Amino acid sequence: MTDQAAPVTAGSQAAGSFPGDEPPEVLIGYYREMVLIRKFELTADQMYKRAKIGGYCHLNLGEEATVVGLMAALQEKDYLFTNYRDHGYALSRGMDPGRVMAELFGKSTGVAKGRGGSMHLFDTKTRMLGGYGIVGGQLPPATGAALALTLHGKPGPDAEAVMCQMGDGTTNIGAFHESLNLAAIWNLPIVYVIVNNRLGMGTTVEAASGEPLLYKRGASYRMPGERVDGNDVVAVREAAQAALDRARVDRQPGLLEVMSFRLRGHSVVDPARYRSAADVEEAQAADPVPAFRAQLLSAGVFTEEQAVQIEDDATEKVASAVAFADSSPAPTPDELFDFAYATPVANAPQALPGQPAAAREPRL
Amino acid sequence: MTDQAAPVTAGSQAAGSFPGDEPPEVLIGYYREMVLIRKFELTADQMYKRAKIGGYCHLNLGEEATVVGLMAALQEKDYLFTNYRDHGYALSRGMDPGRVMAELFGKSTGVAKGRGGSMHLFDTKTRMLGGYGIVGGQLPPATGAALALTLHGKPGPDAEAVMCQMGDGTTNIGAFHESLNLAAIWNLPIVYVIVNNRLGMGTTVEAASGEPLLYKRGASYRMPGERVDGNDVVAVREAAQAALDRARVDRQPGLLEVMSFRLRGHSVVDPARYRSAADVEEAQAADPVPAFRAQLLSAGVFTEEQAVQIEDDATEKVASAVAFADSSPAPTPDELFDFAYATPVANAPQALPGQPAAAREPRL
Amino acid sequence: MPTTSYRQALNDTLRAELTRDENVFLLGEEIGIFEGSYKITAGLLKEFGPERVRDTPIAEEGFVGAAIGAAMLGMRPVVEIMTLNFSLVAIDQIVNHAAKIYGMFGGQTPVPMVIRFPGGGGQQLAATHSQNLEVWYAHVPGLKVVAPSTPADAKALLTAAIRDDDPVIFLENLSLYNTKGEVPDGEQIAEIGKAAVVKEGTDLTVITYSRGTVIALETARQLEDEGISVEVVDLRSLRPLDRETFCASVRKTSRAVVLEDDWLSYGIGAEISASLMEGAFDYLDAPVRRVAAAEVPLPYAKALEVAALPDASDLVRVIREVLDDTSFSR
Amino acid sequence: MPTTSYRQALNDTLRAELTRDENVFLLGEEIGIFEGSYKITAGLLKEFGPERVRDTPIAEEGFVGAAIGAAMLGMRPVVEIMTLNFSLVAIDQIVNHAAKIYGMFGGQTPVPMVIRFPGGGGQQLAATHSQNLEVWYAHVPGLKVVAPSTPADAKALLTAAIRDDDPVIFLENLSLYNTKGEVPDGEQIAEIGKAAVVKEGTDLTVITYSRGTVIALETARQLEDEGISVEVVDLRSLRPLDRETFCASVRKTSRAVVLEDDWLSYGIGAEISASLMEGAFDYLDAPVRRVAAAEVPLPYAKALEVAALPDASDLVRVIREVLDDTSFSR
Ligand SMILES: Cc1ncc(C[n+]2csc(CCOP(=O)(O)OP(=O)(O)O)c2C)c(N)n1
Ligand SMILES: Cc1ncc(C[n+]2csc(CCOP(=O)(O)OP(=O)(O)O)c2C)c(N)n1
Ligand SMILES: [Mg+2]
Ligand SMILES: [Mg+2]
Repeated sequence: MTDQAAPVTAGSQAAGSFPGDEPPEVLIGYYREMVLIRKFELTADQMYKRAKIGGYCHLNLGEEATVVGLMAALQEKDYLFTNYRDHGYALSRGMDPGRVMAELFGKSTGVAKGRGGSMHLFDTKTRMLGGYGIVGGQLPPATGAALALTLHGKPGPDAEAVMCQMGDGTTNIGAFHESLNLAAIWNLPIVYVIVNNRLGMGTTVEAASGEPLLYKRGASYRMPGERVDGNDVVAVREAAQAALDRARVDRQPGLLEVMSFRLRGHSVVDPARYRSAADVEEAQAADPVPAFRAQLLSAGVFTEEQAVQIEDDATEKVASAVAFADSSPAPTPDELFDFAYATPVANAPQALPGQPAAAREPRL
Repeated sequence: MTDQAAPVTAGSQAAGSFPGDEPPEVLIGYYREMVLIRKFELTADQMYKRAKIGGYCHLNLGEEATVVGLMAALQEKDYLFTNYRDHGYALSRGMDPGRVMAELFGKSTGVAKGRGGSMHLFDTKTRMLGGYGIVGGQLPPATGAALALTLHGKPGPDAEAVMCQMGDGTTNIGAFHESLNLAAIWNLPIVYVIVNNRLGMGTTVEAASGEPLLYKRGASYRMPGERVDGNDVVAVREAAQAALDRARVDRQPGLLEVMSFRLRGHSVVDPARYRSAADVEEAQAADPVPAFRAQLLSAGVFTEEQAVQIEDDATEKVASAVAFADSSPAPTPDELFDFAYATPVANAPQALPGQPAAAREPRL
Repeated sequence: MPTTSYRQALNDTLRAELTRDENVFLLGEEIGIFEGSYKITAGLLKEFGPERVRDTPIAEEGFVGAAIGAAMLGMRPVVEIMTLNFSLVAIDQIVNHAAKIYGMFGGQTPVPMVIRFPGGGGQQLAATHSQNLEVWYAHVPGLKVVAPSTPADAKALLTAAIRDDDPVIFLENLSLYNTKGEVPDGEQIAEIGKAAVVKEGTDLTVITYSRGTVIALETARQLEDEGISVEVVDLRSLRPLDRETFCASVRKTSRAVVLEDDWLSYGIGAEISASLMEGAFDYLDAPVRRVAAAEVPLPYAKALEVAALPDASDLVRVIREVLDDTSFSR
Repeated sequence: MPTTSYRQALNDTLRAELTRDENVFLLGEEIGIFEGSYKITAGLLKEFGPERVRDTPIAEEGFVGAAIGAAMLGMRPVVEIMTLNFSLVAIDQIVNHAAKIYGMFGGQTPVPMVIRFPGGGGQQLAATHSQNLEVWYAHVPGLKVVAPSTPADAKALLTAAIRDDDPVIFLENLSLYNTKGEVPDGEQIAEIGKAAVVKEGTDLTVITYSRGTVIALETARQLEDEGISVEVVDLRSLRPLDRETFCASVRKTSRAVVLEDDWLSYGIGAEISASLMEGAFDYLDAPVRRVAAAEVPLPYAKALEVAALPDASDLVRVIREVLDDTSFSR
């Protein structure tokens, strides 16, 4: 795994940077978010096993520092598009955990009213414009959102920008190529973020990508590419912020590769038997949540007691998220056609299974 | 047009290399092929205007040195896939001009039995496996042909290889990315050739491609990329041969960009009003056919008389191609379903327009 | 009323909508400098500049998807794909994204966009460039699919499509671009989802759309001279499908023929026939017949292409068969 | 006869064909180390090695197209696409290339390949992961489309598909993988293009395929107890479509219901109904009815998903309606 283990070759922070010059409340805030994601995901896993959640369910376990660092780089006015591994982004972007859990439970109070489920978290208020389940599918729309920004507004430090997250495996599909090229020739304010967790489902980056140093693929579009250690929340934030700034001010799109790990299987039902013990061990050793905790403790940013308090708060928050989701109403069949069209038109289909499309008028 | 006018930065021959150490019969052979293509294309243009040819018709005018150089690099056992701008490749690959013209005329004697037309020349004997009209469409099948070669045989100097031609505009579509990546990770014996004639239809390379030095796009797959002067037939052959050798022996796929010009519009019906006078002049000044003729004359490879003889021969050949095509039978409606399936099956549809799909059996 | 071509009606409408609403913009391959493969966008780049008439690379998936994202942020993109055939490389964006985003995310963000392309064979463009796959799009909830047959409808349906908040597939036809017709001045907004009885008749109904409507009207006029009164229904909208209009017509005439350029099996005509089964069964004097294309990759050779595609003579023959079948007498 | 699951029947057949013919090879995402998203290829990588059980990157257009090229050179690739939904990014290769190459180039090179994928909803996979778009493929000349409903058919149709020289779309179904049935030992080769009467009956014919067949058979058995004799036709092949088999059945029973998981408009049922219009009009006592999915992007929430998808109770209700309509009495 040479290429994936390679030292971080780029990024605004050196690998292993110590976040000593960050205000403590900022660091504590990051820890709070990371722990919330961790607890949320562990609970989602349980809820899946209890059949409260159905369909596919992909967790951010192991990617907490990446998620929180990326979200910390975004400003409120920015737009976010992600793949289906999206719970952490939704939480860190500011969606209410209860409404996120409710979506996973398929409830009307869910962020997508129960229509989308785990893979399709969406919220116009926090400007997270989805959670997408088709690999690469989010890239063209994210690119178009950035295009809209250039038609609406001017570049500058206060301009809006788009972040488009994807997995490592996603860099091999056509939409990746077409989107980055469009962003390059149209000078769009967008940062494409590859969360390189080393695996598609069970396929390694080396097996899937002719150039496994994925950030180098920006070269095909003269787009700056960088790699950063995804277990270093501040380094991630800094690299993302720098790229976003270039997008805002210079309309220079960017490609950021964030080296991360997936602690579990591809989705909650995947036992990941294809992973070697060594790989699993490597991922676990890199677990960013205990590592960041230890770092903050030893730097005196917080005390053990404060840490435990934060963790208890998170447990509590997730528990009330579950309670909220549990007690929320599920959508009822009479709502089936509610979002069929944004503009109503004549003859829109309304037949339930077995109902004929055309009304019979028996001849008298 | 800086990037497109850039000196040839790579390729086995320096720009403007003089073909002095080539055997004269080889050079004369190239000239013969170039002239044949030139005359064939000019005649195709006329025949289109006389409505002998229908549909879309794209000519290789201006690309003769590129076509002949590429085809000279191929061995008989190699496979070729091209785009719809394919007449020259078919001729240079050894298809009978009469059968090529017959295809353009939609006749049963055509290389695709009149079913494909200008864009879809195909001949298993000369191993040109099409002529494809969907931009980028030929890349995945060409890649798969190379995959088949690795399953059939071993690498080595005698191994078969695949050449896949495309236009500059084609490098921006998803299939380009996916195909080159597959070739890279699977170590396939294939050379992708970009014929960079500076234009898609009316769109320049700079307007369409984030990295307009197209050969550099191999980097996304760790695939060697080279650029060569497409008006230098020997340089093209050498560069292509070197790439094909790496494909055969090392199973190292390659990307070759051949800088060429399109003398006319995108297709025979395009007056190309969008082209500036300067661009047209540049293309005409670079016309490889008179240039090569002058070069061979001044090097004493042939005499003016011999040159004229070659040109007359070509005129003659094209005239008999037209005569053959003209006198050939057109397919008849009873043959409509002839190639519906390779393996016949029950209930294959055979209805002509207006015939019912299911036979009515009136109740008695 | 002024007479204009289908092509010009489209061009005029695009110009009018670009002028009216600054959120409207066009994108597609070669729509600017080249003025469009079929010159629908002629002159617009000069008038509106490269930001609003945007040339794209050959990357249908990318730019169709980009239009989706722009629409999500309030723009109203009108995408040109050169022909229906090339929409296949973008179909994941159209069907899995444009058609899903409004409903799948719980109605939070509409996707107001139009995707225009011509379909149709008959130009010797061979198998990959001559397809009529609009039935695929017509099958997909979340999309609206319209198919004008006249310059007036081209104007009124395109205006409606651009102002609609859902993704609308706008089907043009290669062989209609040069056809002419009267087009009313001033703003004209069609109702999406409505078919039209474009000629009244009493003996038999022909149900069709796009190029088929032109053929059906010609045929109907011709048969009129023989005392056969054919009603012609132009579907205009393939999704939603206005079943009531054509069922009502057939309840009146008791006989129906569907004409389409599509392949027979699983084509548009199948749904029309099945809908008549449901909505006019008790009135049918004979089975609904379908006139559609032979099921082969469309060959280049003219004689084969002609044999494979339905034309007026096929329609007339089938109309006569249905009339004979039901002992029709003038 | 040994009983096995649909999944195992597929796995066994792939193994048998890989063993029999060295030109057969498999490719697709995660079919090797991961053993397939739905474990259809379990164990095969170990047995046949990475050249013949080839993992691909996420690049459906690329690897489906690569299979086409390999087939043109005499290989017999069997491609797995994880689900039908992801075939949309590869559809240009399937429809504009695999389906065209034999005919468009004048019959010079067949394209012997199989593309396997499951369709189907009902697993709460939401709008983009639950589609039944097989009707799109069934519409396209040059393709063959088969859809087995039992483990035995899975074996016999997959064997036939692999040995066929044309591109075959092999439609599986998420909800069938765990179903069990008897599978004869030894080589079994189905005839592509043939439907089967899987249960005889006299009162009404249900025409269906894939998961629908399982539901129809259950329903038929249940109604049998009430003295209602339902005949079930399993289409098995969607292209070519065996109209004669289901028309003959309906000529006998005079009543027909089509059951499918697809959206109603322009679905498989439309073609069945239209074909019955043509082939059994004079025998029909009541209009053919269609039981199909509600036309919405399939929602994730269970109650909505259940409401949108057809099930046995919908089928029973519609059968009763048709019987009542025709004054059926036991
Ligand atoms: C077009 C398409 N092909 C296949 C799939 C099935 N699939 C879902 S996730 C996945 C792996 C994606 O890996 P990566 O991009 O690295 O993202 P990660 O899951 O690691 O976050 C695959 C193959 C899909 N959803 N869409
Ligand atoms: C997928 C697709 N999109 C669009 C087209 C229409 N089209 C045909 S040729 C062409 C330009 C191709 O340019 P290039 O690749 O440079 O090839 P050249 O014609 O210069 O040889 C376009 C856009 C097509 N055939 N296929
Ligand atoms: Mg990954
Ligand atoms: Mg070009």
